[in-house]
Amino acid sequence: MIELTHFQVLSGLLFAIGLYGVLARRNAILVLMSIELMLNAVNINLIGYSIFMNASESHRALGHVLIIFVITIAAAELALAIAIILRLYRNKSSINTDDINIMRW
Amino acid sequence: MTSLIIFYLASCVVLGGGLAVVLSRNIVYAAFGLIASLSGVAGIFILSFAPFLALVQILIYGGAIVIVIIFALMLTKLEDFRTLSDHKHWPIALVTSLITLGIIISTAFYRPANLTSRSGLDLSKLADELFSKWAVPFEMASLVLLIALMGGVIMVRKIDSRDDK
Amino acid sequence: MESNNTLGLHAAWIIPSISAVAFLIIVVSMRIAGYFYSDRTKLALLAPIVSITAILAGFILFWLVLLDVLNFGGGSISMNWLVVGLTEIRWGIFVDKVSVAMLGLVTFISLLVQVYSIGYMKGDKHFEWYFAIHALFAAAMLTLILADNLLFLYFAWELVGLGSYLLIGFWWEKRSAAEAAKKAFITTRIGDVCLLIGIILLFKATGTFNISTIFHIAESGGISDAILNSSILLIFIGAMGKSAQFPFHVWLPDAMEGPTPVSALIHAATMVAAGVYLVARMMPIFELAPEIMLIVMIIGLITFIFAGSMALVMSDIKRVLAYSTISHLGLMMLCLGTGGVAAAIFHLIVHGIAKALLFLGAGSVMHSIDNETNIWKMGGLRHRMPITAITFFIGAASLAGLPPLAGFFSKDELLLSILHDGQYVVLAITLLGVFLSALYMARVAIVPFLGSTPKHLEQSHESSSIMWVPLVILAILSAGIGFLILPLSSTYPGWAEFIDPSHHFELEPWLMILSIILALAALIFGWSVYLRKSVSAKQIIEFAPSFYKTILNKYYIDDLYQWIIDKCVLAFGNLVALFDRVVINDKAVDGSAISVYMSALKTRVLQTGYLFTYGAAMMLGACGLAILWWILLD
Amino acid sequence: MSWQNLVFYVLGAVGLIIFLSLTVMVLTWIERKFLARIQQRMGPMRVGPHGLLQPIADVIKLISKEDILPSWADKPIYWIAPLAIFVPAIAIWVTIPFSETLVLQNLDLGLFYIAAISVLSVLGLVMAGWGSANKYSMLGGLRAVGQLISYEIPFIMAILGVAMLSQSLSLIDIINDQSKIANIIVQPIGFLIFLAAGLAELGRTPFDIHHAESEVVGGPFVEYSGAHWAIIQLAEYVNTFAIAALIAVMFLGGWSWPSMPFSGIPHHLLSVIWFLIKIYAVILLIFWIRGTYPRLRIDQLMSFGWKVLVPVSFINIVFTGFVRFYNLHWSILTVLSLITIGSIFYLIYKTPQQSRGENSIRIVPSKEAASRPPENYGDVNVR
Repeated sequence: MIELTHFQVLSGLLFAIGLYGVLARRNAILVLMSIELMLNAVNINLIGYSIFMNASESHRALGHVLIIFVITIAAAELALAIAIILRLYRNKSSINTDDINIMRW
Repeated sequence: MTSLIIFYLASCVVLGGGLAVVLSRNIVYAAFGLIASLSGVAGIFILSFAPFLALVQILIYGGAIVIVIIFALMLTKLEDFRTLSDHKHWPIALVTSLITLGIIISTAFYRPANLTSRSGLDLSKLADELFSKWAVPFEMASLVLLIALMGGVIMVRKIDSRDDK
Repeated sequence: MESNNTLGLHAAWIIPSISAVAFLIIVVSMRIAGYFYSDRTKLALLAPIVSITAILAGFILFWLVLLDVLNFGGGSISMNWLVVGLTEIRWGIFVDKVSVAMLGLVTFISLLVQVYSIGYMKGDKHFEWYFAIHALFAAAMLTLILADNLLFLYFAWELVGLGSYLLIGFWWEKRSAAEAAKKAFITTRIGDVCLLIGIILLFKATGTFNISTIFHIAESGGISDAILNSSILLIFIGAMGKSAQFPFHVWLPDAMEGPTPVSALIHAATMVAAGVYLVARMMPIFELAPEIMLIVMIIGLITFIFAGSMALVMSDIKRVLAYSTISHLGLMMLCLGTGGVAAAIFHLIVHGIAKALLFLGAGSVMHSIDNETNIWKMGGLRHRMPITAITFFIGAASLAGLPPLAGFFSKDELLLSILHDGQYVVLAITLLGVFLSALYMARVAIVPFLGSTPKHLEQSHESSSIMWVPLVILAILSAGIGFLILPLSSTYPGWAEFIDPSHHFELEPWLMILSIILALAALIFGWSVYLRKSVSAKQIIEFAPSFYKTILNKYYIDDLYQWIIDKCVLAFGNLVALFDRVVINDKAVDGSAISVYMSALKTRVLQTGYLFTYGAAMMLGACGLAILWWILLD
Repeated sequence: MSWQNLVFYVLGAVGLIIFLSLTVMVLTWIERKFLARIQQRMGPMRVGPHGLLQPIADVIKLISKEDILPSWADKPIYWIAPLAIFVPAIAIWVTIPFSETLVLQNLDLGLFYIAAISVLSVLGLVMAGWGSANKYSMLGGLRAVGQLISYEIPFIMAILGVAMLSQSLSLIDIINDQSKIANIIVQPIGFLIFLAAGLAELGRTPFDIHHAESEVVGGPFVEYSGAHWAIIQLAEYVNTFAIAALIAVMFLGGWSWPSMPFSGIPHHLLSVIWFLIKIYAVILLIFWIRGTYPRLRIDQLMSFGWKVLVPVSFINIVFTGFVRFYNLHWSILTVLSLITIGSIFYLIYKTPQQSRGENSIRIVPSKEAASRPPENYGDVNVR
């Protein structure tokens, strides 16, 4: 049978993969994709708890509601991030995160 | 049993897609890996008796987010980074993510006491919750979306000729 | 005093307000007109019209206030200004007989001087600005007179100082005028700071700025002697600064660099009287400190004699008048030191009118002879400008104390006041001063106006009517106002009792005769020295040449100040500057900046600008927190 | 899940695919004949009577042709792309009913499922566009993304309007709800939106800018040939059929018959026939539009989508919600919709068409041309 642990492990693995992508990839769009992976890892965890918790329906609905919010915010974040990346590309002809360091010392 | 097999299949798709995202040398493959991974998550949602969420996942991620990402890929000069190099400190990233993984997985052994077997949620119940208790946050989220949209439009608009050489 | 909101009280607060509004109107209209007309002379009459209308309205309202004071005895109204904690500071006005008298003096003299200025300042390139500051000055001075609390008074006091500064430096293109303005401002500043400290001390002791409340508290012994004495002394130093008492008198003669009507208004009649007025106003607490009263008296006496002696040797007509002013202010202070408020205020008014007359007359003379001020280059002007000469003579005679002119009555009252206080030594010295003042008045009147006319003055002529009409009015007043001292009717018991009901009108025949004899003697002496030349001035000088030289050099007081500034203030300033440069600037300011810079130099390496670093640090930090949480949980 | 069920599903799926393939053949024949008629020619006449066997000949030709792979192409993506177009096209049909029982799987979220799956076809277009390593394909892919994402919003909004009317997302419920009165009468505005958005989703004229032959020479499909090209064509026609079916289901009342004379098997049969008749009517409408209208320019397409369809679809939702919330009679919604449509057409007609003057070619007389140089790029001087 599927258990909560399955969801947790899957979620953790996906989160770790996404984290590695965020840290190790240098292309801004890939970083963005990795962030999407991390958000989905969170979603998996949420749905796992939602279906396995012995709680009232309204409490369990919270998991679903949160997933909807996460997806919404992901969409908003992505719209902005893509706009930023495109503008960055226009200004610097690069979307490499290592090249975007004019704000450092 | 069947569901467990399906879960494992879906997990393989999810993780395989994720690995394609973070390991692929080709950015377009990475994008399609992302689609695979997100579709796998949709499969997980179906297994969790949440077909609505699965459809939302496909509609928004598959139909909008990934498409926009690919669109951005095509608008930027694809030839420049058709093959990608990773950050030179990638082992640190690996160690960091492994530590995180360890911590997350170790939480899995703190099992909450009140677990039941898998049980879904009625869609109408979700709708009731979303539009009564969570109505204000929901509207806020829509506002955030709208503002993000406007921000995106403003950001990529050509301001004047100086801006793009 | 009970607060009865009568019509007069409301009229009283309107008086300064009108002038303030007039100032704003003139300044704003100047700005606006500057946009439309490059040649502002087309609008030149606007400014005097606004300003004179305002002060005329003030003068008319003054009668309303006077009527009100006569009927109801004055009062006060006030409104909230600001509330700090439990202390509420109000702005309000306080009207009594002293202030109403001052109100009349200031509005009247201002009115005449402004009318006179139309003629005198005609064609000046900052014509409007002149009237604007006149209006500002009038507003400030009237506020100072009416203020019912010390903070408000101080506020007006500083504005008066500002007006004086602007008017002295009115011809700021001239270096001496600019220097004189600075000198006046800085010298009075010393007094102002002391005044502020005194006010704050009183506030600390009583918790209020309201003058009558402070009186009540002080009279009931609510203030310790040390505080009371020191604060009164400080307030008196403030008054000394403004009233040009020794040793702060140095600014007033230099202030003659301003236009002559300004000298008439500010440096004879109104502003310098502010110190006297302040002491008179604060008299109830001055009386609680006899030692301070003694100081007031001694300072007044010194000033009286010193300035009188200096007036005797000056050759500049305006400077003679300036020293005479100082001298008379000293006389008023002296009188206040003996507690004679009524006499002092009466002399203030009489002297204000007479001195305004003299200054305006001097201005009229200068106006007609190309701004020549040296009296030895003048002579026989009575043929050329008879009206000016006659009015000038009346003013001079009044100040010399010839009966029945006003100065005679006021001087007599002063002497009486000193006598009543039992200060016989002071009285004797004062009589010497009286002789001196009559002598220099004789000198300043005889030398320019009598005798033969030098050649270069033959083209001079009488001034325009707008200038001599105020002179005539002032002369008539100067001659006639002295009778106010007498109990003219059953309802008016004479000036002294009007101001202070505990006094009564009285005469001391021997003192009166003595002062008349002294004045006449001085006049005859002056006549014989300066006109008949029967007594040679040179011989008198050779009596004590070094003494003469000392007087001529103003007792070296200016040089002393210059030395103090050069040797002490500047040296100390250099020391402070060195400290500032070496310690504060190099070590404290630059040092802190450098330390921030250096630490930033070390720590900025943390800001790599790479997403990688930030992300890894963030995530590892989160992991660390998670582990910490576990450890704490178990 | 029992064996019977599995067998049923497999058989159903196979049957569905066969049925759709046949339908596509019929559709190609109909389109060619219909367009030919519109253009006053005969169309295919040689193979079979009136060219009836022409589709079969086409299929044989396409399958036997060589499948060309461009040397620069991204091989896996290039090969997967047709599949990625085809699978969603077929997957939609899982939930479209032909009668009350003749449906593979009726889903409660049927309409939502259709919306979600149909969106996925963009992915195939993008893959094809990128995988071909061809500038035209790339441009076509980009155009497809822009167009489909823009028109997705009115598409879903129109679906939402119908769902609000029927209070259900299940297709069968929607059809049953229309047993008395079809939604096209209740909500004409929704019908027009869905028709326009559906055509755009299909990429059919006048919204066929992503494979506009005269501009991007076939868009994402330039390089495809042979069997893969056949699969893409199959998907296109299946999609067209699906949109027609959806219009029939959502707005024309599906198999609803004014008064059903039969029950049992004949009833079902009659339902299917009636439903197919409606679908084919819509398809003929689509072909008619193709034969009549010119292609929109891309900026016109975008501004039509964002400035007309999206606001109007929101107005539609608001009106529907208003009528539903206050339990008003359906005719009020009809009136409101008609008024809206009228005012929109009036506004479009009245809007000053600035770009018309700037962008259209103007032929000026030689005298004017000699005296005045051309102001606009598009001006042609005729001397």
